[in-house]
Amino acid sequence: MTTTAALLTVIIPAVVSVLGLFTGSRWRPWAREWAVLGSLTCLGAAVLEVYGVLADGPVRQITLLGEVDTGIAVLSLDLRADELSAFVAVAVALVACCVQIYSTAYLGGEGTPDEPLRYPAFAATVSLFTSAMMLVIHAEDLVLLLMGWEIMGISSYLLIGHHSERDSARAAAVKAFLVTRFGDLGVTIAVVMLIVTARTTAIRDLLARAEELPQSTVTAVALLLLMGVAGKSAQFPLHTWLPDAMEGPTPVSALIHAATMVAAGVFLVARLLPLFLAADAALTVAAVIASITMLGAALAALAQDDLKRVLAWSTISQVAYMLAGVSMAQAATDAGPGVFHLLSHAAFKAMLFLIAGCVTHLVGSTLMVHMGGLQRTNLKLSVLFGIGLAALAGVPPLSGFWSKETVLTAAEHSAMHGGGWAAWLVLVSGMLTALVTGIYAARAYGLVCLGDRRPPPADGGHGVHDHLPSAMTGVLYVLAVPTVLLGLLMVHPPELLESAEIALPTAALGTLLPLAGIAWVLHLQVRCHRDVADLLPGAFRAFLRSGYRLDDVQDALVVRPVKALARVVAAGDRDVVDAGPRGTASLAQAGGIALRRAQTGLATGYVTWLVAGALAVGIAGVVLA
Amino acid sequence: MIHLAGPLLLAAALAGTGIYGLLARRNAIMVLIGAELLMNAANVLLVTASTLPAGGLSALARGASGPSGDPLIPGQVMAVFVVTIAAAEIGLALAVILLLFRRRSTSDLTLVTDLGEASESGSTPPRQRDGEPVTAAAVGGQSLQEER
Amino acid sequence: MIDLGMDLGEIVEVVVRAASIIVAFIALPLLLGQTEHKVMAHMQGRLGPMYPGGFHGWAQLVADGAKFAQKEEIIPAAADRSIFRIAPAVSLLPYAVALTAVPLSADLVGADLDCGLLFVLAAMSVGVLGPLMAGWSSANKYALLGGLRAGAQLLAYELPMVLAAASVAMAAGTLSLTGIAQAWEPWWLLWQAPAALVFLTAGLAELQRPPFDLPIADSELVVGPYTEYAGLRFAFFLLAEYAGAVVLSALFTVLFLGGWQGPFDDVLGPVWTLLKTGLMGIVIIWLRVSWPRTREDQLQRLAWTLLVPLSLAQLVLTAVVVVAV
Amino acid sequence: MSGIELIFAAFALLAWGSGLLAVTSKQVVHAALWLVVALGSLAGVYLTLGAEVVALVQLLVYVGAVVVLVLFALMLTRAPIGISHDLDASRGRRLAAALCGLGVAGLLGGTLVAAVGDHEVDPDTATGSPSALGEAIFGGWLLPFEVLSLLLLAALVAALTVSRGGGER
Amino acid sequence: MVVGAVIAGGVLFFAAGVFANRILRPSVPTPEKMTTYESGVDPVGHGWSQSQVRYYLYAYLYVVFAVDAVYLFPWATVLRQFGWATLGEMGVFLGILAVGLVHAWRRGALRWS
Repeated sequence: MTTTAALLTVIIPAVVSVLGLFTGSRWRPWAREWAVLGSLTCLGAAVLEVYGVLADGPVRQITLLGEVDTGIAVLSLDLRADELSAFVAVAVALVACCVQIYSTAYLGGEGTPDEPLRYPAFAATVSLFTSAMMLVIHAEDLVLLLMGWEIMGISSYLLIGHHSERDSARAAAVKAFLVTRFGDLGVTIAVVMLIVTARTTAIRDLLARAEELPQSTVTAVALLLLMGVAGKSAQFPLHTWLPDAMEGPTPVSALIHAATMVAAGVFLVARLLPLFLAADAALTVAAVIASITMLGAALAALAQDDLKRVLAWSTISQVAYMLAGVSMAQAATDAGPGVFHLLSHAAFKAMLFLIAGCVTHLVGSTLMVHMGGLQRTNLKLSVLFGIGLAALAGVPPLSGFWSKETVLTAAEHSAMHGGGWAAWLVLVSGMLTALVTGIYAARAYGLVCLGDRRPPPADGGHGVHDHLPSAMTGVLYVLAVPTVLLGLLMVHPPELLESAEIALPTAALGTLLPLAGIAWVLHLQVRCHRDVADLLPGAFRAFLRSGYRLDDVQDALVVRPVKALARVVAAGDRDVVDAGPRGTASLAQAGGIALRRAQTGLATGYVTWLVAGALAVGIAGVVLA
Repeated sequence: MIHLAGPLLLAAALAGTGIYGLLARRNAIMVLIGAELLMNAANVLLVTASTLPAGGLSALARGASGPSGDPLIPGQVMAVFVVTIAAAEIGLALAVILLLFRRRSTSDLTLVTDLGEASESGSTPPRQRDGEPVTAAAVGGQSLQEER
Repeated sequence: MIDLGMDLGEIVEVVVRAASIIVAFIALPLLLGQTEHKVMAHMQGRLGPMYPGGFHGWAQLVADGAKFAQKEEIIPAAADRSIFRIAPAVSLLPYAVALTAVPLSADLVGADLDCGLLFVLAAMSVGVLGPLMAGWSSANKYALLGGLRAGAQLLAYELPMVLAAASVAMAAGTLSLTGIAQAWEPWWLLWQAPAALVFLTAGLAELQRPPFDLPIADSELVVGPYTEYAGLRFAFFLLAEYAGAVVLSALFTVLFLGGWQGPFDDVLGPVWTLLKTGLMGIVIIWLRVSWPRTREDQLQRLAWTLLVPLSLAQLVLTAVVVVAV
Repeated sequence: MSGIELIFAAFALLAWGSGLLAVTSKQVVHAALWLVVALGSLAGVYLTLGAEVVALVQLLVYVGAVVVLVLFALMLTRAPIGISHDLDASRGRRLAAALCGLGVAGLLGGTLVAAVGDHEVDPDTATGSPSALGEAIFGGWLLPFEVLSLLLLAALVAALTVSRGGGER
Repeated sequence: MVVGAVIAGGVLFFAAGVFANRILRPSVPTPEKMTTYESGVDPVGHGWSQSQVRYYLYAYLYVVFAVDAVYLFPWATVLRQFGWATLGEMGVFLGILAVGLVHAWRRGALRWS
């Protein structure tokens, strides 16, 4: 059963996507039913898989594509199903399902400009993405994983650029693609290195033999993989694409850039944890990256004006939490805290994004200056929003609280037991981030839900609606369930999460800090009607808002030198290399003018010369031989 | 027993004849006839090759003369293929010639020199054929002007 | 097949065989022609030739032949004389050659060839040149148009005929005509019925006999390619038509009716073949009498949209059965 | 000279002679018909060389179909009865063509005969039987065979397009 | 051998017939007799007024398929031996050609108009 379920989670979305992309106009009216049905079945398969794995134990080898003999190594492109893959699969399937249902109203509803033509393509691409993510989750072989990894990249590109009529969307899509591709290069090289040195890319072999491989190889591979992780999971310094990726439709942001794809990097580390454990340096690097990213991104989130960008930066920050949790591992079973946070984050962040979509739907803008007073206009939505933000901030007893505290506890545990300075860095950074998270979450709630209704945007906004379709609100309740209740997993943790523990002192501190932040911000907002971000000095705020001007830095350090180099090369090509061909060209032209007299246009005449020439060559050959 | 010189000479003679037809004729269909002869020269060689004993020429030089033991008898298979290709080729070539004739009312290759540099395309006056003025050429000339 | 190191006895055998084929080739068409006269007449409620030779006008066609031989031959001034002259021979000879390979019984055959079926089809395919040459060399509008029609028709129907024949060859697993007749079993009548139907229809069209006599349709084209012919050469064209009918009947018998197979076929084999051939001849005459002439467009459409697909389907059926059994 | 060589020589001479007439005849249709004779006698040549199927294919396809195509084309391009004076190129070009032809024949014949001319072979009709050919085609030459179907398809489509092209423009 | 003899015999028969005809027949050519027959009226124009490419198209269609039929015969003899694989191979061959036929049909080349 586990085998079948795991196969189905990969195959169903793939089939749905192919059918959606390649069937003709006759099936277009059914695109909606088709996509929803597909994602529901996929969810069912994932739940079955969890059940199977918990009941019967993991299945290490599920044949998918058979064996490939590359000459230096035989790759068996198989799948596996264990608790890690099963739980993440459920998260992915659940979010994908909610997003598909949500999109039927948000993008494919009556009257939306996308409805007739672009919605089917959108739904099919989402299915394609789901399938690719499932492939990554279930891959037993790194090559197979890489295939899924790349397909995710391309579907992400397509989805960010969904509104391809907008320049900004196209630019964002290209940026996301290039940046993540840059990271993927590392993964590709790592896989090649593994094929050459370890002669295998089967994950179980790699994990079993991680200790035997040469230390230098393992370190290099781990660092290269980390590059891909940073790209896919939007970690410093490859995080710049994610805030821009908010150009994509909100459901896409919810699915890809919040819940699933960005988690793929963390997933990869968790999956290959023994390999990373064999390379201490890589884990330390990961911890440092995570520490920098979580705090930096949280601060940036604080300064944003755009609701979606707040959520985007918070995603970067939260993914850094996960990475930190995984990087604190000291044994192969220690992936628990990071994965736990991955699961809970998937639930509450998807919910938050979808709520943001609802708010946008009502207001016609994603800027927070246009929002406000949601508590009065739509109490249910504002309650849901509050739950999501509270989960994000780690308010007990919501899911975010449990998962975040396990991460902090792991850091503390590591710091206390010889984890060194990196663990202390994570712990301190994590505490500070918790505080900042509380602040910006409360700020977002205050701006959106409290106060009075703001005037609509000057241009009237695009698509202001009076009410929300039930397809959009329904899924919020669905997502609210795990957001609230996921902590119950801690009561009777499965094997995967057994390493996730909560130490009381750490938890107390980690709870009090955000609560204090929240209280202060709400007080400021309700009593003084002040935006906490206004307290920041203007220049600093702008600096944060632009994401530390990292784009400018990259522009100066990478883009401009490359462009200059290209100009030099082009000039050299034009003035030095081309001189020869140009000279040849004029020579040939002169020759051509002379020769054109011979072109009589008489076919048989040409053939005569041809035959005579062939004859001459033949005779010459005979004579010379 | 057949002396190999016979088929070989026949092939050579046919090839020479075909080449002559290819080069000396002005009528496009006649040119094709030359090409067919050329192809058949090749076929004669192929079929001759299939009569060689197993091991081909080198075995022949050793004095073997038995029938070919090669189960592929490539010569004959290739000969059949050549016939097939010739059929495809000539059909297409004739279709082109028919199109030319409908456009220009001629299948004389010396009148079709549009691709040449030296001649002014289409300005060649339609020649007289068989002593009678080609009135039909007016149609051809007209279509020429339409094309230009 | 070829070994000239033969003794006198073998040479005599070859000559005898050839001579008997030639005799059969002349006699059988005459017989068929006479049958046609009589059968047609009776089908139309009249008597037909009654006087020449005394008994039921048996010598009518011999007399006709003698008459043709005495007639003046007219070659139009505008015609291409040499081609005009040899065209009848080109029409006639292929059928004689084809008849060579058709067996009367397992060992009574002009030449038992390895690929006899392919040989017969190849020989008959040369026949298309005859009407074309005749039509072109006559320098006559009717003749030219008739020649083109004949050419197109013969080509179009050659294909289903070849495909139908291939089906039988496939069923028997050999191209030898004797082999095919030997492999024949009665249930093939059912199994190969579509092929037989296609073969008969296409064969009729090949002969340019009614209902497929478009090229020589007298109401449209006088006699098509043969318009300018007179005298003996015209008679040769007529002979070619009946010879073709004989060859077609014989071939049909061998391919689809089991040739010499029948009760006591070790003794009566040739008789059975002749009987079946005669039966087929009468069927051909019958079809002529009972079907109206088709139109040119119907003709080509029939060939390409019905017969070819039908024979292809038969090929598939045969192949599947052969491989599966 | 054995009997079979005699027959071969007869067919070969007939083939070459009619081939020569086919490329020199002043009357278009005669040229095409001489081509028929040449191709027919070449079928005989193949027979004497033991290639039975090739010979019959030659008859069926070349004589029965290809030449008919040529004749059709001639008739559709209004081939006149009688001598046409514009069949051949100018005297100089003809001379060049003859030289080329002689050169090719001499080169080919010379090298081939010099290489293998003094051997004898024993043609075996068994190699030319349909089943042997079938085994060869469907055993070892399958891919070229399948590719041929693509060639034929392409030629057919092209011919359809070309022959319709005139009317549409 | 017999085939050659039959061809020779056939030619002989034809020649003999023509020879006998030459001896037996009268020969009185007159200009009227020698004119082209055109239902009794004087010939008008040339014979080329009707020239239709469709004849050529049909002929070419035939050539293509005749070529493919040629392969059917060797195939027929080895079908039993090679089995399903060969069937599939010929299926592919014929299938590709059938595409050509369908194309011709769709293009209207098979309509006689």
